[in-house]
Amino acid sequence: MLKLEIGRIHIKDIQLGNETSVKNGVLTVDTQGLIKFLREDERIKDVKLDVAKPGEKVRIIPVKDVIEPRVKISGGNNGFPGVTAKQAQCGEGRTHVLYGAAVVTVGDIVGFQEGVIDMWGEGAKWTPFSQTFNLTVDIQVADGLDPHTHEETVRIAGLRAAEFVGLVGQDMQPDEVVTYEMGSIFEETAKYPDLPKVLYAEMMITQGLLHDTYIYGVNAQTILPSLLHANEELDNAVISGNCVAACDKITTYQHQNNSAILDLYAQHGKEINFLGCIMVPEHTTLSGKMRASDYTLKLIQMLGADAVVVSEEGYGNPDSDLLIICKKCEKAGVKTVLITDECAGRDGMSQPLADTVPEAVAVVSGGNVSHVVTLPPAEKIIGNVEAIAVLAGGWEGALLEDGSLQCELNAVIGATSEIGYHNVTCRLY
Amino acid sequence: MVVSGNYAKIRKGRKSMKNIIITNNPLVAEKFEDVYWTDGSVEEILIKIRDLVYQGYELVSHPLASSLRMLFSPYRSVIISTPKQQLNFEHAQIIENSIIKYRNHTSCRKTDDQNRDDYKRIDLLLLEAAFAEQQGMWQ
Amino acid sequence: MVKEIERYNIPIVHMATITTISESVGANRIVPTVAIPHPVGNPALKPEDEKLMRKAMVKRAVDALATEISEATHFD
Amino acid sequence: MSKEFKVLYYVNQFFGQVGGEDKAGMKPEFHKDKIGPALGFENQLKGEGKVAGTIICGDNYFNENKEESLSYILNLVKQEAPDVFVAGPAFNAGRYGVACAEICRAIAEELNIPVVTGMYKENPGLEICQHVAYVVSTSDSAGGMRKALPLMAAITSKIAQGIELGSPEEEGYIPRGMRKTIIVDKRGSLRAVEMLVKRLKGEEFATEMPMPVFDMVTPAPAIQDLSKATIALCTSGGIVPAGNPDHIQSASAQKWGKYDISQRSALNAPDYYTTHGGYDPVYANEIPDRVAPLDILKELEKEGYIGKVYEFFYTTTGTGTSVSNSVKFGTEIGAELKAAGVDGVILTST
Repeated sequence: MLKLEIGRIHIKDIQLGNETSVKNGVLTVDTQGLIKFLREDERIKDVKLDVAKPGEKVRIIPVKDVIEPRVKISGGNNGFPGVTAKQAQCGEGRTHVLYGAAVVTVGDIVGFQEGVIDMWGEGAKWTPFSQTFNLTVDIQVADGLDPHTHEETVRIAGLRAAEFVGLVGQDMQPDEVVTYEMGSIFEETAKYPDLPKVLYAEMMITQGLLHDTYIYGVNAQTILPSLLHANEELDNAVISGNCVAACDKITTYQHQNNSAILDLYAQHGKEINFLGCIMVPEHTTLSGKMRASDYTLKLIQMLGADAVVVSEEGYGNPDSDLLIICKKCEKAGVKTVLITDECAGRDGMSQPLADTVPEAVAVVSGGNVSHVVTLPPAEKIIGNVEAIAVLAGGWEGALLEDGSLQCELNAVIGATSEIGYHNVTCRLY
Repeated sequence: MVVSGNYAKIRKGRKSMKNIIITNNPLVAEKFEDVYWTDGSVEEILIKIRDLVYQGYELVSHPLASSLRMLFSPYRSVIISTPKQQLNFEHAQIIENSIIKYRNHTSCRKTDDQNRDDYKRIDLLLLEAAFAEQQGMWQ
Repeated sequence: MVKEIERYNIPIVHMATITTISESVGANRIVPTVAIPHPVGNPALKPEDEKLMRKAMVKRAVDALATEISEATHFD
Repeated sequence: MSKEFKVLYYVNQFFGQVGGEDKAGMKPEFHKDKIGPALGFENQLKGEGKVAGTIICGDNYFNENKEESLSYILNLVKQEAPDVFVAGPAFNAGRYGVACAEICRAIAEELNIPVVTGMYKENPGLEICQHVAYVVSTSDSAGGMRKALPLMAAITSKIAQGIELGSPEEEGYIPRGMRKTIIVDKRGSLRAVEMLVKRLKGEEFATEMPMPVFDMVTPAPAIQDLSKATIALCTSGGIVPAGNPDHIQSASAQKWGKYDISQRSALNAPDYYTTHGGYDPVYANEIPDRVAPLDILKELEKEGYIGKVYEFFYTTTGTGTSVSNSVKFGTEIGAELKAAGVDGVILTST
């Protein structure tokens, strides 16, 4: 039904320059060209570009979003359909990605944003984006924008920057091509009649400003749980509009490379029959939570799935959704594996979950959001030094004498990823 | 209902009192009807909600936000509905667990005073989004 | 607390409002109560009626102690 | 190794080679010597540390004179200032286990000295000290001594020398309940898919976030004749005498209180009120019997429906979820009620 080829152009270094090019794996970004392109949006007053490479003593803060630069070669539309491009079917044709590069948008919409990426040392261990060659895009918006417009401006600028840079891959020969192909549920089931049918339910924060997710440009707060082909999210259908849950938000980059989809795909036709993704909104109201969980189970049952992997986004009220979905699925005989993170306190001695259901028998933990890490002073800061003060002001003694600061993992981008993008977990000691 | 302490009951207009907002956010008190406002802390808000749930009120919105950063907000607004005859056990557990979680995260944190205005605004926007969630519902 | 006391082989009855918690902490004899702030009372009733209700409830608890059971049992 | 580290050791009368059950009433004694398992333990330290002394106490004496015994032992440990305190192993001996556990907990919490002990997984002492002590998992009888001592010694050496301990499986201790954040080879999503596949195949899999398990207790036999029975009243609703003389905390209390109510006919205001911070106190403060119905029980006593209301009433504050203290409280209160010959208990919760 859908066949997607992802052509990876390996990026091994990044620099700013006068034209955009990739030579021997070195990505050069046309500084003036990109700034001019972004400033076509009159709401943008100023753009500052910089690069951050793995191992450099650089700290990026506050991070708004991370996006993978790509270009559409065939099928669909270039860009993000429904957002920066006209509507088109995502998930088919060929897409080239600058593999190893990332656009990191910086800029605070509200003063309390955190979201750190350290490119070196202790901090680098805790974020997957210390391993990418990052183009940082720091956006100053025009005065007097309301917060919604401000957020939208920065969100769109990040996507457009990724598009601008990604375009360089258009005429290039990728270093490798990965193919994702899956027929209709009936075709796949006919092919693998004996394999257990598995769905992926991806919960998304959908609760208002700074807490939004978009699918084909539709604010997912307004949707009923929707079925996506496994290829769509891997091909720019889903973008992030949230930026206050640093450790467990799903950045746009992580939607484009959703590890849960990729790891389920890898087992398709071997151990499982992977049917697709249910996109589940996380509502604020309890009736919304009941509706979304009922609807999710109904889709699972309509498709006859035997099992489901459920991933969460955020922390706090979404924990309720996760456990309600788990409870309903298990009671209906659907084997459920959850991916979440936990708060076991700074010393790790608290109960990890305040909410518990006995049905949650198979849970993957992305780590303790309150785990304290010590970040040594950076040689260079990209973004807003004030945001570091927000971090350092978190509690008494957060700022140490030698300039190091102690922060909880919750401030680090992608540290406790609940789609299982990172390698952190908790063990009982 | 019992209104104790420094809770001020604010009602504007004549809308029926089906939903009540418990808040310490002055922007919310200004904008909405049927608000119980207090100048207390978020913890006090949560405790007030717990007491009301024990009396038979139900939660309409979840007591906690969906991001860690909003757990550090000094402002919080939660929607509850008028009391039923029976205590809703699930809601009692939700509010109890929310209080535990809230305390877990904020016990050794300083209040983020610098960004109070931003927190006020975002809390208001999130509350409005909650109201927009089910537009077809008879209020 | 319930099950530790019962471990001494003394029958114990748990009077609690949220009976699901009561079960999860291992209570075997459970008497559901009125409300969390006033488990064995009801301020909405007239004092005489409240007294009657309370006495019936406590009697139920005492009777539960004198009832042989083999698994967690609610005495409503 | 620059300097030998110092260990203080605790054993009961039996392992202290004083005697059996007949000596279980002995008071705590301190010997500047290695006695019983302390000797074998020190050999396992391979010269890196030494046992500076052994405390011996009778199991019954400890359990019947807990405060006094603890204060004697705490003082001693404070003076001797060992690097690590070691007790047991207690295997499946209940009273010995509880003594080791109480002592370990007090030393860890009050003196901040690391503690190591050993127990069988069903020893009632385990729950008391598990979260503060490294408890080596032992067999249920003293036959497991030879296996337990090297593990206890290895853990002690590491702690004393500031070497990071490995996982419970590697070191042989029972998990303390600490959630340690670590970096592993496989990303979360891959672990999730592997867990799912195992589950689908019916193979064993291990969740990374175990839900709390609630072990159940067989129901105690019913009271045969209520009219002759002594019934005790307990509450976790925080009803206390005016002024809260024992300063019972308003939430997740650290202690419980007991009050003589033999002369009272009710728990009425203003003599009693609630200190519980977990619910709106208006109704309980108006009529505290709404939480702990002493008035009705006394009426039933008068009518001869029950034999007697036990002369003390027990109170604490708790929420349904705070586990470790409620275990301790239940164990302690239950012991008193058992000793007093109470036939049945009413526990009210808010």
